[in-house]
Amino acid sequence: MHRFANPARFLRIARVATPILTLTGLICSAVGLWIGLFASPPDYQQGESVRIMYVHVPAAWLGSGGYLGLAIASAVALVWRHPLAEIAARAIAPVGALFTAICLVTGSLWGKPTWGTYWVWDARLTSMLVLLFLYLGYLALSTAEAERGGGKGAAILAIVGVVNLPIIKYSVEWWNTLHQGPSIKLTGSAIAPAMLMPLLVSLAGFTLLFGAIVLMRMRAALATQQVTARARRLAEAHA
Amino acid sequence: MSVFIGLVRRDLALALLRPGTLALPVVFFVLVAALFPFAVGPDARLLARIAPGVLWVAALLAALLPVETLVEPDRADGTLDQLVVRGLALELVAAARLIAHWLGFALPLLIALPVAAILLQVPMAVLPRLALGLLLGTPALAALALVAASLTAGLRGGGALAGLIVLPLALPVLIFGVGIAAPGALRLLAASSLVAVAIAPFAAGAALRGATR
Amino acid sequence: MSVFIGLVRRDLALALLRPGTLALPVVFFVLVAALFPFAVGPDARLLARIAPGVLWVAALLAALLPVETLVEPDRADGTLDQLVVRGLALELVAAARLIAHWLGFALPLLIALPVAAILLQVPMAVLPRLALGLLLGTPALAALALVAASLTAGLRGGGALAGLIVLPLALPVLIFGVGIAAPGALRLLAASSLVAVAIAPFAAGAALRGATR
Amino acid sequence: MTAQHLRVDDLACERGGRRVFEHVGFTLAPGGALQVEGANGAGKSSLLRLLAGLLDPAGGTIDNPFAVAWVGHEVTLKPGMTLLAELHHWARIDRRSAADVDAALARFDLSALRELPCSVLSSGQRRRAALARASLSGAALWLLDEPSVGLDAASRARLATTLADHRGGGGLVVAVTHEPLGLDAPQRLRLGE
Amino acid sequence: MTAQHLRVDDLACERGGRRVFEHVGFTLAPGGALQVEGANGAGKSSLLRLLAGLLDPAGGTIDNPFAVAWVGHEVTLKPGMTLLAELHHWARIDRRSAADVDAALARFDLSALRELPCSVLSSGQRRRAALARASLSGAALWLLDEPSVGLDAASRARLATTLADHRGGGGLVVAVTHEPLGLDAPQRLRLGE
Ligand code: HEM
Ligand SMILES: Nc1ncnc2c1ncn2[C@@H]1O[C@H](COP(=O)(O)OP(=O)(O)OP(=O)(O)O)[C@@H](O)[C@H]1O
Ligand SMILES: Nc1ncnc2c1ncn2[C@@H]1O[C@H](COP(=O)(O)OP(=O)(O)OP(=O)(O)O)[C@@H](O)[C@H]1O
Ligand SMILES: [Mg+2]
Ligand SMILES: [Mg+2]
Repeated sequence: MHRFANPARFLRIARVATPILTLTGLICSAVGLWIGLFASPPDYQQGESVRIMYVHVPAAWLGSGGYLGLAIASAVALVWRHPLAEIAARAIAPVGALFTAICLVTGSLWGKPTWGTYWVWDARLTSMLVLLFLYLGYLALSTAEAERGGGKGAAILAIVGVVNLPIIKYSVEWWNTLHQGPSIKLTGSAIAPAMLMPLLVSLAGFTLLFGAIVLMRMRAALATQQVTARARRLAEAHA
Repeated sequence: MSVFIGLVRRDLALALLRPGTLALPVVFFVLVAALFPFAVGPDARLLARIAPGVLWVAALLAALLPVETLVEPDRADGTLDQLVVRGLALELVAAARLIAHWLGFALPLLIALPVAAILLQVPMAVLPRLALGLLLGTPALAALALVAASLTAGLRGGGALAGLIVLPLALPVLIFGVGIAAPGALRLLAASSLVAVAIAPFAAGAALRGATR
Repeated sequence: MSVFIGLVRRDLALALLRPGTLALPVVFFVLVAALFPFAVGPDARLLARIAPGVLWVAALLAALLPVETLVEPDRADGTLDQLVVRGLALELVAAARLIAHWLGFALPLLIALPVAAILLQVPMAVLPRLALGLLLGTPALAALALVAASLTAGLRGGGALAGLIVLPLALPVLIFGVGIAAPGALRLLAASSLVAVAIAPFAAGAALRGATR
Repeated sequence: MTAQHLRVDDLACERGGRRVFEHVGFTLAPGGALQVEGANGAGKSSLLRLLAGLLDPAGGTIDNPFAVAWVGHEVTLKPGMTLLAELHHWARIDRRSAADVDAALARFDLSALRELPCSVLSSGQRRRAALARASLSGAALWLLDEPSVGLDAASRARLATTLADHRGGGGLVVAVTHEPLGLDAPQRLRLGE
Repeated sequence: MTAQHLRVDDLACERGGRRVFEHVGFTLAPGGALQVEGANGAGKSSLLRLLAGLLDPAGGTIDNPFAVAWVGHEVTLKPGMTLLAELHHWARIDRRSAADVDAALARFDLSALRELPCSVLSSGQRRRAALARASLSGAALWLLDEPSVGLDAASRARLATTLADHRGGGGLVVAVTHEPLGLDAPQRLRLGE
C-alpha cells in the first residue's frame, strides 16, 4: 500500500509510464475510431448515426468508472492519509467529469436522430446527468478547500456520492427507459462482432488515455506543490 | 446525555434569537407555492398533479436557505474549539445540531403546509399524506443541509457550493417523497431519512474536525 | 464614481465571483431546474408549461440564499464603520451591494437558461421572452433581498423577523414574471424593478445607519 | 485666524439607555495627542465612536474639522482576501496610490505577508494590518482603540515612531489604551472617575 | 510513582505547508506555569492549539494527561445570549454548579453585568468573561492566549491572583503573552529565535 507513498518514487515510475500510456492510448483509440467510423458496417436500423457509439459507450464507461476510482482514491486518502491519494483523486475528477460530459453530449446528439429529441427524462440519461453533478460538486468543493488550505470535505463527499450511485441506478423503476439495456456482456454479446471489435479497441484506447492524463495531472500537482512550498518558505524567511 | 440535551436546548435557544432565520424558509416555501398557480394557469387538475412535486422541491430548497449560518458562525467564533477542547465528539455536536435544525426548519414548514396546499389547490384529502411524507422526509433534508453546511464552513461561495453538494444527494428523497402515492414509497422515504440521519453526524463531524484544523 | 465601481468590484470579489468561478452558480441553477422533472415527472408538455415557474423559483432562491450574509458580516466586522468614517453615504454602499448581488445571481441564471431550457423541454422560440422577463424582473428580487438583509442586520428577535416582511412584496414580481405571455407583463416587470431598485438603496442605507449605531 | 482644532465640549454618552459618561471636554491642536484611559466599561470605545461620528452624543458638542482614520477593536479584514488586496481596496477609497500601500506595509513589516490570505494571519499581524490601513489613509485625525494590543515589542516601537511621525506632520491622535504607547507628552483623559 | 506531568518533546508545527517552528520541548509539573513569548507570527498560538489538540503536530510528541481549559484569541460569546446564560451553558457541559458560575463572575467582577446580552459588553468585559469561563471549568491545564489583552489594571491584578490560586491548587498554566502577567517564577519559552 505504502510502496508508492513517497512522491519521489511515484514520480520516477510516472515519468516512464506516462509516455507509454499516451502512445498506446493514442494508437488504440485512433485505430478503434478509424475502424468504427469508416471500416465498420452501418447499423441496419440506425444507419450511420450508430457510429457515435464508438465514442459514446467508452465515454460512458469511463465516466462511471472514473467516479469509482475517485471514490476509492478519496477513501484511501481519508483512511490511510496516503499523501498521493488525495492528489490522485483531484487529478481523476476533472477527467472523469469530462468523459461523463462527452457521454452526455454524444448521447443527446445520438438521441436527435434516433429518438427525435436531444433530451428525455429517461432513467439512464438522468442518472448520468446526476453523475456529472456529483463530479462538479466534488470539483467545486475540493478547489474551495484547497483555497483554505486543505480539508477532508471533498473526500467525504466523493464517498457519500458513491453510496448514492446504486440508488440512482434503481431509479429505472420510476421511469420506463428509452435507452437500450446492456447489450454487451462478457458472454454472448447481443452486438455484431464487426461492431464489438472496434468498440473494445477504442474503449481500451480511451482507458489508456484516461490513465495518461491522470498521471500527467498528478505530476503537475506535485510540481506546483513543491514550488509554492518553496516560495512560501522564502517569503516567510524574512517576515 | 444531559450534555447532549443541553446542546440541543442551546441550539434551539440561539435559533430563537434569530427568528428571521427560522422564518426565511417558510416565506420561501409559501412564495413558491403561491407562484405556481400563476405559472401553470387556472387548470386545477394540472395544478393538483404537480402540487406534491412543487411542495417537495420548495421544501428541499428551503432546507438550503439557512445553510450559510448553520455551522460557520460556530467555527468563526471559536465555539467548535471550545467543544473540542472539552473532549466532546464533534459527531455528538453535529447530531445535536441536526435535531435542532430539523425542529427549527421542518416544524415551521409543516405548519405552513396547509397554507401552501390551499394555494396549490391540493385536495384536502391528499393533505395528510403529503404532511406525513414531509414529516418522514424532512429529516433527510435537514441531515443533508447539515452535512453541506459543515463541508462548506469557512469556504467561499457557501450557498451555491452547498446546493451543488446537497441537491444530487437529495434526489432519492425527492423521488420517494413525490411518489408517496406509490405503494411502499412512505417506507422508502422513512428508510432514506434513517440512512441520512444515521450517516450525517459522522460525515458532518469529520468535516468539522477538518474545519477546526 | 471610481469609488463606487471599486465597491462593486470588491463585493463581486467577495461574492466568489472572481472571473471563472461563475461556473459554480451556473451549475447550481441547472441543478435546480433539473429537480423539477424528478418531482413532477418526465412529461415534456407539462415540463414546458411549468418552465417559467421553475426558473423564477430558481431566481427567488438565488436572491434569498445570501440574505443572512449579504450585509450582517460587514456590520459585525466593522466594515460599515470604516465606510462611514470615510464619509461614504451608506446609500452608495447599498447601491453598490445591490448591483453586485444582482450580477452575482441573475447573470449565472441567464447563462444557465439555455441548458435549463433543454432539460425542461422549453421550445427555443420561447427562450428569448423568458430571458427578457428574468432580465427585467430579477433586479426587483435583488432589491427586496438587500432591504430585508439590511433591516435584519444586527437585530435579533422581532426586529430580524420584521425584516422579512418586505419579502412577500416579491410575489407581484414573480406573478408578472411567470405570466410574461400576458400582454403588458413585461412592462409591469420593468416598472416594479424600477421602483424597487430606486427605493432600495435609500431604505437599505437608512437601515444600515441604524445598525452601526 | 487660528489653526483648526478638534473641540469637544461637555460631551455625554448613553449606551442602551444607560449614561456611560458626561461632562467630557477637551481641545486638541494639530500635532497633539490625547491618551484616553479608564477601567473596562468606562466608555473609552464609546467616546471614540462619538468622535468618529459612529454614535450620536446624548449631550454636548463635537467640533471636528479633520478627516478621520479609524482603528476599532475589530481588525476588519476579509478572510478570503489577501493582505495586499485588502489594503489596495481601502487605499482606492482613500484615493491613495499603490506606493502608499507598499510604504504602509513596509512601515509595519508586513511586506513579506502581502500575498497571504488574511484568514491565515496571526492576531498581531492582523492588528498591524489594521494600523497600516489607518496610516496610509492620509486622514489627519487618527482614532485608535487599544492599538498596541497583541503587538510584539518591535511592532510597538514601530507604532510609536509612526505616531510620532504623524504628529510631526501636523496629524492628531486620539488613542485609547491600558498601557503606555510611547506617545510623547500626550494630553491625558481618564474616564469613569 | 511520581505525579503526572505535561511532557512536550521535539515538537514541530506546520501551518499551510510552512514549518512554523520545530524542536520545541518542555516539561510542566502540577503547579507549574509556562510563559510563551515571541514575535508576531512566531507560532505561539499555533503551539497552544497543538497542546489543546486543535492542531496536529508535524513532528514530535505531546503527552498531556490533564483536562484542558481554552482561552483563545476569540472570546466565543454569542451576541444575543446574556453573560449568565453563556457561562451556565458551558458550566453545564463542564458539569459545574450555578455556585461555581457565580464565584467565577465575582472573581472577575462581572456580577453586575450578568444579565446583559454579550453583544453590549465592552472588549475588556468580554475578555474577562472568557477568563471566567476557563476559571470555572475545573480543568487542570489552562491554555491562555494573551489573556491580559484589553484588561484594565484592576482586572490584570485579578487575573494574576486567579492564576496564582489555580497553581496553588496544583493547576498548570501555559500562557502566551507579550507583556508580564504577574506569574511568579514561570518557566519561559521564546519561539522564533
Ligand atoms: C444523453 C443521452 C444518453 C446518455 C446520458 C447515455 C448514457 C449511457 C450510459 C451511461 C451507458 C453505459 C451503460 C453501461 O454502464 O453499461 C450507455 C451505453 C450505451 N448507449 Fe447511451 N446514452 C445516451 C443516449 C444514447 C442513445 C441516443 C443511444 C442510441 C439509440 C445510445 C446507445 C447506447 C448503447 C448502444 C450503449 C451500449 C449498451 C450497453 O452495452 O450498455 N445511448 N449510454
Ligand atoms: N450597544 C450597547 N448597548 C448597551 N450598552 C452598551 C453598548 N455598547 C457598550 N455598552 C456599555 O457601555 C459601557 C462602555 O462600553 P465601552 O465599549 O465604551 O467600554 P470601554 O471603555 O471601551 O471598555 P474596554 O476597556 O473594555 O474596551 C459598557 O459598560 C458596555 O456594557
Ligand atoms: N491556517 C493557517 N494557514 C497557513 N498559515 C497560517 C495559518 N494560521 C497561521 N498561519 C501562519 O503561522 C504563523 C504562526 O501563526 P500564530 O497565530 O501561531 O502566530 P502567533 O505567534 O500567535 O502570533 P501573534 O503574536 O500575532 O498571535 C503566522 O505566520 C501565520 O501567518
Ligand atoms: Mg473598548
Ligand atoms: Mg497568537
